[in-house]
Amino acid sequence: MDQILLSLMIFVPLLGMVVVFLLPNDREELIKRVALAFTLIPLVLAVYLFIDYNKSSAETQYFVSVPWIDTFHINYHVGIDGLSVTLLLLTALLGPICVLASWRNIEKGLKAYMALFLLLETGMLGFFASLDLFLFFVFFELTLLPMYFLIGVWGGPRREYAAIKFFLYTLFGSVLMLVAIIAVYLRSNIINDVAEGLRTFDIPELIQRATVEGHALGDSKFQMWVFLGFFIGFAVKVPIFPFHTWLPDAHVEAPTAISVILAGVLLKMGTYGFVRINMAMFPEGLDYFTNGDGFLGHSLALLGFINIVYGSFCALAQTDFKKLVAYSSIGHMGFVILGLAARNAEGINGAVLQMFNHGVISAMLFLLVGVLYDRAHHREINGFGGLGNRMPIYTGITTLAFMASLGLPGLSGFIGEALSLFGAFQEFPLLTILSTIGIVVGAAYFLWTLQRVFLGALNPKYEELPEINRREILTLVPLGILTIVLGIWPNIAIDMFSKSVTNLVNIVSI
Amino acid sequence: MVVPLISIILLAPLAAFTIFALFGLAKRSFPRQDILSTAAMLVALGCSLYLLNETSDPKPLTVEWLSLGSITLSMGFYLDSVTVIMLIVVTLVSSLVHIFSIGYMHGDPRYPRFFAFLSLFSFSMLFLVVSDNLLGIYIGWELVGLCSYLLIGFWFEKDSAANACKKAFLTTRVGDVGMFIGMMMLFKQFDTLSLYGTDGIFEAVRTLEAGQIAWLSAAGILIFCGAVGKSAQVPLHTWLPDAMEGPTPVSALIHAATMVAAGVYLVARMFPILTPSSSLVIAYVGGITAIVAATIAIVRFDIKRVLAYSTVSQLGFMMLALGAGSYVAGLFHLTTHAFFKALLFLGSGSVIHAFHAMHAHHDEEHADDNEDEHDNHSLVHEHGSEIPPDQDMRNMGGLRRKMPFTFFTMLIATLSISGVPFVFSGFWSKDAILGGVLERAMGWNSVHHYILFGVVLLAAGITAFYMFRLIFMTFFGEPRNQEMHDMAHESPWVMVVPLLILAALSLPVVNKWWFKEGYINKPYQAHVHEPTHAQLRPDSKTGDTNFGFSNFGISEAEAAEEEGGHDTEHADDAHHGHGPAHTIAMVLSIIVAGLGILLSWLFYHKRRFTAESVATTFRPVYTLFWNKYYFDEFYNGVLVALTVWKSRLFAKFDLSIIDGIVNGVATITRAIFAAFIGFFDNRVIDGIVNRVAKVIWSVGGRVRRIQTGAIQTYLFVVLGGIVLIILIFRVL
Amino acid sequence: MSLQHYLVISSILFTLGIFAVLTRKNAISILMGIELILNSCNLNFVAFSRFVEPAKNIVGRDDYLLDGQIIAIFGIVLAAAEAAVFLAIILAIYREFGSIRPDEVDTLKG
Amino acid sequence: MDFTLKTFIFYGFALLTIGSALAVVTLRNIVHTAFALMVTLFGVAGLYVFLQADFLAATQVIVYVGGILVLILFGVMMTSGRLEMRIHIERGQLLLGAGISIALLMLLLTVIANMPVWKNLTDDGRSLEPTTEQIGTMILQEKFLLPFEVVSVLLLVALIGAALISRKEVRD
Amino acid sequence: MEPLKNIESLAYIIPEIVLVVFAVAVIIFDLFVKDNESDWVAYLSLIGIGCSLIAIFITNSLVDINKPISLFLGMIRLDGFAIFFKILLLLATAATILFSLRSEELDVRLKGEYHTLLLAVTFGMFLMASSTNLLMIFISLETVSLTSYILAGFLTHSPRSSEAAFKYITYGAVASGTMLFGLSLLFGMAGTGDITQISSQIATVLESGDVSALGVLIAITFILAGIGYKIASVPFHMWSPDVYEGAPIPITAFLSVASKAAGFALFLRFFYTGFDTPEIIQSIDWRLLLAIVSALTMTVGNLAALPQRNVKRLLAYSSIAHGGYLLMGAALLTPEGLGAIIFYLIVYLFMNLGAFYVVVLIANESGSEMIEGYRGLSSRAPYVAGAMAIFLFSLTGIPPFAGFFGKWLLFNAVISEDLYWLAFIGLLNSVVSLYYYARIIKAMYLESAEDTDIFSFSKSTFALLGVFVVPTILIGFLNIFYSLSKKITLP
Repeated sequence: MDQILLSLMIFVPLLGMVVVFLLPNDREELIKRVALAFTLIPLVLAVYLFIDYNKSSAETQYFVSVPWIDTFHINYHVGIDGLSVTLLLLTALLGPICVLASWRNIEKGLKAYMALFLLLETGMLGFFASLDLFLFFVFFELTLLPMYFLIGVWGGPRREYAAIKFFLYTLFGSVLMLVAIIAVYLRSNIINDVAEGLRTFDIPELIQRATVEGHALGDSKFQMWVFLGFFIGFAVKVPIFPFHTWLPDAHVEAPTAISVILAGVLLKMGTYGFVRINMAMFPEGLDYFTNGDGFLGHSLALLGFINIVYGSFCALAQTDFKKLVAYSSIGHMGFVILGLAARNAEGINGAVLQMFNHGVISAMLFLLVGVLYDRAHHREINGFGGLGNRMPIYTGITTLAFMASLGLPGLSGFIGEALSLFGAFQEFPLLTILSTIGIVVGAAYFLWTLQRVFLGALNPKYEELPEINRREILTLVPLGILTIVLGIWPNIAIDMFSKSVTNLVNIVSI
Repeated sequence: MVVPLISIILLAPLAAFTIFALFGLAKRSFPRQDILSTAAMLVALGCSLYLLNETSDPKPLTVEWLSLGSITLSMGFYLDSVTVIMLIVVTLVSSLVHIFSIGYMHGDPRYPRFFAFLSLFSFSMLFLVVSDNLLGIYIGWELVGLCSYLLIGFWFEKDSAANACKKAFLTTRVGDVGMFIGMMMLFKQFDTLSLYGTDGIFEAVRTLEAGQIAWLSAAGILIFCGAVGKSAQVPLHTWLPDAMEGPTPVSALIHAATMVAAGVYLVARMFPILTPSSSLVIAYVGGITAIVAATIAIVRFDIKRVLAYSTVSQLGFMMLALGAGSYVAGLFHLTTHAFFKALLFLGSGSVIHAFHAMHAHHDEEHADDNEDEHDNHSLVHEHGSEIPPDQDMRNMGGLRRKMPFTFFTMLIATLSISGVPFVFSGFWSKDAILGGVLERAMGWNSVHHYILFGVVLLAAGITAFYMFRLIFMTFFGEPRNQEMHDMAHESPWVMVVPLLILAALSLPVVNKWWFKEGYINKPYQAHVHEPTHAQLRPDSKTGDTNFGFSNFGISEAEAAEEEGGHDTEHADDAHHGHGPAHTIAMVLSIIVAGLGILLSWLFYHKRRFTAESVATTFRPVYTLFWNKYYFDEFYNGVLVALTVWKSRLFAKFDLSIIDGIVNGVATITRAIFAAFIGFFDNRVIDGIVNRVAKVIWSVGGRVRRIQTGAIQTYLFVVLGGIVLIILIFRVL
Repeated sequence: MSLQHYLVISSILFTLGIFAVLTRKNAISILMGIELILNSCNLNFVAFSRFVEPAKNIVGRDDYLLDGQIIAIFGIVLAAAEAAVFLAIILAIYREFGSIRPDEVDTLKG
Repeated sequence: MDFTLKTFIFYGFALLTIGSALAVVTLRNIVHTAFALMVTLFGVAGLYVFLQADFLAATQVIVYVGGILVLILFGVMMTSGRLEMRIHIERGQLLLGAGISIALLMLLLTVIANMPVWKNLTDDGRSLEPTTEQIGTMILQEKFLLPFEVVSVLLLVALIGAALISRKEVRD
Repeated sequence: MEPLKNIESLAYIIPEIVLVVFAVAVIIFDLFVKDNESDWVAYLSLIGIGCSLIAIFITNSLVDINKPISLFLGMIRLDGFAIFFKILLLLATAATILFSLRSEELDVRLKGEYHTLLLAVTFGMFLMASSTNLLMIFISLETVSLTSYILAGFLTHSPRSSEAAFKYITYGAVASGTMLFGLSLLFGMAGTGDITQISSQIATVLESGDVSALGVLIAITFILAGIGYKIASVPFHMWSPDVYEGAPIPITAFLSVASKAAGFALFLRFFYTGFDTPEIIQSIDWRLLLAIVSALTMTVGNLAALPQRNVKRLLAYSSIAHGGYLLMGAALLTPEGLGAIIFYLIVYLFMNLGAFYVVVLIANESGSEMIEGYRGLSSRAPYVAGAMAIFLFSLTGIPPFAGFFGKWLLFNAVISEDLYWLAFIGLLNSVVSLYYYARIIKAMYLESAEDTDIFSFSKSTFALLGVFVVPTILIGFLNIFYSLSKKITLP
C-alpha cells in the first residue's frame, strides 16, 4: 500500500485532468471544486509522506521500480529522499493554493485551464519523485507544454512572446540535457573500455557506478562535458545568468497562479535537478567548476554571485511590481547556486532550505501582486501610494512577505540565505562578501516598493479599493505560517533532508 | 525557575503582538490592545526584577536549533548580570513608554497597532538581550530593526516618515551586512556561533595563535559594523535624526533607550574577541561620533532632533568607553543614559503633545504638500531640514509655568546628561568614561587616548551647552508663539507619571536599591580566565573594574575589596591606575559642564550674545554644523546615485551589452551567410532571442529564396549538388 | 572499339542530356534531354553486357552478361511510359498556363 | 589500332550520335531538334548493332523512333501554334549549365579512362549468337519475369494516368 | 540461402498480387457504377488494403523473420524489414483513402482512377521495400514515381496541381535518369545487378586504386540522386515543397509519409546490404557523407519552414526536416540506427498523417490552407485544435508525445557512434522547429478569428482523428514498439 502512495500522488492530478475534461463546460463552479479536490489529494498524500518519511535514514524510501521500456532498460522508478519529499510537499501545497488563486480571475476556458494546471502538477510531482533518468527527463519536459499554454492563453498582453520565449529557452536547455542523458546512458556499462552488464537509466545505480574505479562514467573529462550539458539544461530553468531573460517576461505575462507555480516550483526543478544529477552523479565535473584551477575553477560560485547581484540590481530598477518580484527571484536563486557551489554541509543544506523557502515566499509575493492587480488592473509601482491606509491587512501580509524575502531573521528567508552564505564563505570568501551586496540591495528594493505602494498619502484613485478578501487570505495564510514557523524552527525542514545532504556531501567532497 | 521566567519575559509581549495579528487577519482588532500590551510589559518587568538574584547559572537553556550533519547551531539563553540589567532597563523603559503612550497616542486611528508594534519590539529586544549566541543576537538585531522600521513609519502618510523608516532600515542594514560577514568569518574559523561555554567562541578564541590576530581584528571590526549601524555611529548615524519622524514614545524607547544601545551591548558582549586594533577603531569611531553629533546638535531647532543628535553623541561616548576598555563605564552609561534620555524624549513628547491640536492641523497641511511631491520618487529622500512647527523650539518658550511637571522632570534629565556633579547619575557614568579614557591614555602612555580624551571632554562640554540651550529655549523666557502657547497644557497623568518615575531613576540614590555594588564587573570570563584581549595588550589590566555603580556613594576601597575578592591581581593594577586619572577627569568634566551651562545661560537666557552673531562670525563652521557635515548629501549624491545608476545600468545591460555580444555574433554569421546567399537586412534588433530568431529566420528566408519556383533552378541544385558532393569527397 | 569507346560516347550523351534539361526553355526540349540521358544509360548497360565479365554465382547464364541488354529493354519501355506521362502533363500545363516554358510555371515557390 | 571499315563505320555512328545530340541541345527550332533527336536515336541503335545487341537495336528503332519521337512531335504540335519557337536563353544559365555538364563529363571521363576493371576490354570481333531468343527466355521464364510483370502494371498505370491528365476537362 | 524460383515465389507475393487485382477491380468496378457520389470505390480499395494486410500476416507466418527468403531468383526479398514497411505503407494508404473520402477538393468523377493509382503506387512501394536487384530497384522506383506524378497532378482543373505534376515529373525524370546512369556504372563495375553480391564485387574493384573509388563514388552519388529525391534530402529536396503545396492534401500526406518511408526502405536496403562493409567505408566515408547530408537536410527544412504561411507548405518543409532526422539514423549504418528509423517511421506515420488530416479538415471548413485560417481554432473546433497541437508538439519532439521518443532513439543511436556534432545539430534543429510549429499553435490558441462560427465535424471524423491521436500519445510508452524496432534487421 505504501508503495503505491507515491505513484498515486503523482497521477491523481492526471486523473483529475481527465475528470475535469469530462465535465460540462458551463459548470464552472463544479470544475473549480473538482480541480481543488484533485489538488488537495496530493497535498494530503504529501503531508502523509512528509510525516511518515523516516528522517533518520538517508536511503530512498517508498521506491517503486517496475520495468517500462525493457529494450532500453528504462524503468518506472520513483522514490523519495529528504530532498524530494520536501519539494514534493512544496509542490503539493502550492497546487490547491493556485487553484484557489485562480478562482475568480480566469475569464475564459476555465475547464482547459484547470485541466492543464492539473497536468502541470503531475509533471512537477513526477519530476521530483522520479529516479530514472529517462523518466526524469520526460517529467521535466512534461511541465513545458501546460506551462506554454497557461502563459500563452491566459497571460497578459504580451503573452505570446513570453510563452514562446519560455518555451524556446527551456527547450534549448533541455535538448542539451538530452544529449548528456544519452551519453550517460551509453556509457553506463563501460568499465575500462569494456562493456559489462546492461546499460541503465537508473539514477541511484548510475551514481553508484560513477564511483566504480575505471568506469567510463567516472572519467573526469567526460564528467565535465556531461555536467555542462545537464547544467545548461537546469540553468535555463533556475534561471542562471545569462539564461535568465525569459523569466521576467514569463512572470509578467503569466496569470497569478502560474507565476506562483513558475517561481515556486519550476525554478526549483532546475536546482533540484542540479543537486540530483549534476552534483550526485558528476562530482568530478562539479569539482572542475567549483574547485578547479584557473578561469573555470570558481565559475559556479561566480555565476551564483552574478545572479545575486544582477538580479538584485535589476529588481531595484523595475517599476513593474511583478517584474520586480521576478528579478528578485533571480537574485534569490543565486543564493542557492552559491550555496551549492560551496559543496559543504552548510552550503547545501542552506541551498536546499532556500529552495523550499523561496518557493513559499515567492509564491506569497506573486499571490500578493495578483491580489493588487485584480483590484487595480495595473502593476505600476509608482502608480499606487498610501495603500497601507486603505488595505491594512494586505499591507501587513505584504510586509511579512517582503521581510521574509529580504532575509529578515526570524522568517524563513533568512536561514537558507545565511546558511548558503556561511557555506560559501568557507570556500569563496571574497565572492561571498561581494554577494552580501545582494542583501542590502534586496532590502532596498523591497523597502522602496513598500514605500511607493503602501506608504505616503493615499492615491485618491484608490480610495475605494477593496481590502483583501477571505479567499485570498486563505491562500496566503498557510504560506505565511510556513514562513514564520520555518523561520523560528528551521530544523523541521532541515531534519528532513540533512541526512540526504550528508550523503551528498560525502559524494561531492572527493 | 530561570528558564520559565525568561520564557515569560519573551512570550508575554510576543503574545500581545500575536493576538493583534490574529485579530487583524480576521479583519478585527482586539478591544483593548493598549492594556494588553502594557500588561504584558509589566509582567515582563516583574519577571526581570525577580531575575536580579538568579544569575548563578549563566547558561540555563541551550537547544539544538539546526543540525547539519556534523555541525550544529544551537539557541539558548545566557543570563549574567549584564543580561539582567539590560532586561530590567528594557522592560522598565518599555513599560513606562507603554503607559505614556496610552495618553500620548490617544485618538490615533491606528492606536492598537502602535501597541502591538511596541510589544513586538520589546520581544525582539529582549530576545536579543538573552541570546547566548551570535545568530540569536543577529535575529533579535534584525527584528528590532524591523520594528524600528514599522514604528518610524507609523505615520506613513507623511512622506518624510515613509522616507525615514526606509532610510533607517537600509542604513542599519549596511552595518548588519558587515556584522553578518564578521559572523561568517567566526563561523568559518570555529564552526559555531555560540559565544559561551566550552565549545563557544570565547573559549575557542583563546587558542588562536599570534598569526591570526589580524584576522580576528577584522572579524571584530566587522561585528562592530553592525553596532555602527544600529547605534548610529559615524558614518552610519544619519538615519537616527530622521527616525524622529516616528511618534515620540518610539523615539524614547527605541531610538534613545534600547535599540540604539543594542550596539553598545553587542560590543560589550563581544569584548573577549576584541583585539587592541579593533578596540582602537571602536574608540575612534565612538569619539568622532560623540563630537560630530554634539556639534550638530548645537544648531538644531527641532526639539527632537536636538535630542536625537544628543543620543548619537552619547552613544559615541559609550562606544568610546568600550573601545578604551572601560567595559563597565560603557555599560553604566548605557543604563543611565537609557533613563534620562527616555525621560528627555518623553518630556519633549509631552511638550509636543501640548501642541496636539496644532499637530493635527499641521498633518493636513503636510499631506497637501505631499501631493505635489508625489511623483518625485527617488530611493532616498532628505526631509530633515523642514521642521514641524510643534517641534520647533523657536515656537516655544516660557512653558515652565504651563507644564510644571514636564519642566521639572526634563530639567532633572538635563542636569543628568550635562554631568552636573554628584546627585545625578549621568555625572557618574560620564565621569567613569572620561576617567577610563584618561586612565588608558596614562596607563599606556598612548597618544591616541589623549586625543580621544580631549575630544570627549569637549563633547561633554558641548553636551551641557546644547542641552541647556534646549531647556532655556523651551521652558524659559517669553512665549515666542502666543497662539501655540495658549493652547499648551500640562499632559494627563498617564503621561506625567512615567516622567516622574524616570526622573527618579535619573538619581543614583534611586538606582542604588536594585543595583548591587560591582554587579557589573567584568566582561565574560574575565575573572575566570585571562581575557584574550588582555593577553594581547601591552599591559593586562582591564582598568575599569572599580568604577561604575560602586561610586554611588560607596567608598572606593570597599569596591576595590569587593573586586579583589574576585581577582586580586587586577585590583592591584586598578588601584595604582585609576586614582589620579579619575580625579583629573572628574575635575575637568565638572569644569566643562559648568562652562557649557554658563555659556548656554549667557546665550539663551541672558541673551548676552546672540547665536546669530556667532553664527555669522563662524559662518563656515556654522554651515558645516547646520548641514550635518553633509553626510546626507554625500550619501544621496554619491552612494545612492551610484546605486540607482548601477541598477539602471544593469537593467540596460540586457538591452545593450548582451545584445551587443549577440549582435557581434550575428554580424559574423551575417558575413558568412552573405558570402553564400546574398545580403542580409540591416535592421537594428533588440533582444537576444529576437536577434537569434531573426538571424535564423532570415536564413530561413534565404533558403526559401532558392526555391524560386523555376524547375530548372531546382535541377541546377540537384546536379550542382552531385558535382559538389563528388568533388568534396573525392577530389578535394 | 573497346568498352571505353562506348562509355565515352554514352558519357557525352548523358552530359548533353543534362545540359539540355538545365538550359532549354521548352518543356519538350527538356523531355528530349531526358531521353538522351536514358539512351546513354541504355547504351552503358548494353556495352557492359557485351564486355564485362559476369560476377560469379550469378543466377542464369554465366558466360555472357545478357542482363544488361534486358535492363536496357526495360529502360526503353520505362522511357516510353515516362514520355507519355510527361507529354500528358505538358499538355495539362499548356492548358492551364498557356505556355510550356518551364520558367513561366512558377506560381509555387518560396 | 588498325583502321578497318568496321572502325570507320563505328566512328561514323559515334560522330553521328554525338553530333546530332549536340544539335538536339543547341538548335532553337523545336522541330529541328526533334529530328536531330531522331538521328541520335538511330545512331544509338547503330551502336547497339556494333555491340551485337540485335534485338535491342530493333526495339530502339521501333519504340523510340516509331513511338516516342512521334509522341514528342505530337506534343510539339499540340502545344505550339507555330512550329518555330525561338526562345532566348539567359547567358548565365547557359554558362552554369555548361559548367555543370562539363564538370560531370570530366569526372566521368576520368573514371572511364582510368578505371582498371574497364581497361583493355576490347571487342574481340567474335560474333555472338542472336540474343532475341535468350532474351525471351530470360524475361518470360527466368529471373526477369517479375520485372516484366511489374512493368506491365506500370504501363497500365501510365496509360490511365496519361489519359486522365491530358483529357480536356469540361468545366462546369 | 537459395533464391526461390518464379512459381515457388508466387505464394509469397500474395499481398502484392491482391493489390494489383484490386487496382484493376476498382477501375472496372468504377466503369459499372455510375453513381459518382457514392463512396463504394473507396470502400472497395479499403477492402483491398485489408485483404493485402491479411495476406501479409499470412505470408508472415510462412516466413521466419530471422531467415529472409529471396524470391524470383533474387529479384526481391521477403524479410521482417520488408514486412514492416509493407504494413506501414498499407496503413498510410488506408489513411490516405480515408482522408480522400473527407477531402472536398478531389473530383468525384475520377474516383476509380484515383483509387487504382493509389493501390498501384502502394504496390510499387511494396517492391521498393523488398527489391534486391538493380533493375527491380529502378522499376519499382519508376512505378512509384510515375504514379505519384499523376496523383500530384490529379486536380486537372487546378493550375497548382498541374504545376506540381510538371515540376515533379521533370525533377523526377532527371533524378531517375541520373540514377539509372549510376546504376549502369555500378552494374558495369560489379558485373551483376544483385545488390547482395555487389558489396563483395565492389570491394574487389576498390582494391585496384583511387580512381575506382572515384568511380564508385560517382555511381553511388548518382544513385543517391534517385533515392534522395524520394526521401527529399538536400540537395535533392527542392521539388517537394512545390509539389506538396500543389498536390491534393491527401496526396501530400501520402507523399510525405508513404513515399518517404518507401524511399527510406530502399535507401536502407541499398546501403545496408550493399555498402556497409568496412572496406567500402574505409575507402569512401559514406557515414560522413550521409551525416552531412542529413545535417543539411534538417537544417534547410527547418529554416525554410520558418517563414511559411501556408500550412501545407510548412508541413512540406517540416517533412523535409524529418527526412533529415531519419537520415541521421541511416547515416550510421548500425543496427541501432536502423531500429531508430523503424521506430521513428511508425511515430512519424501517425503524427504527420494526423497533422495533414487536420489540414484536410480545416481546408474543407474554412477553405484555407493558410495559417490565418487556423486562428481561433481552439474555440471554433477545440478537439481538432487539441489534436493538432498534439501532433505538432510530437513533431517537435516534446515529451510525452511519441515524437520525442522517436527522436530520442535517433539521438541515442547517433551518440552511440560518438557523432556528437550531428546530435547537436539535430537537437538545435528541434528547437528551431518549435518556432514554426508553435506559430500554428499560436494561431490556434492565442489568436482569435474574425469569424467565430463553430466548425462541426461528424463523429467518424473524430474517430479517425482519435486513430492518430492515441498512438501519438501512447507509442512512446509501450515497450512493444521498441522491441519491434530492435527485432527488425538487415543482413
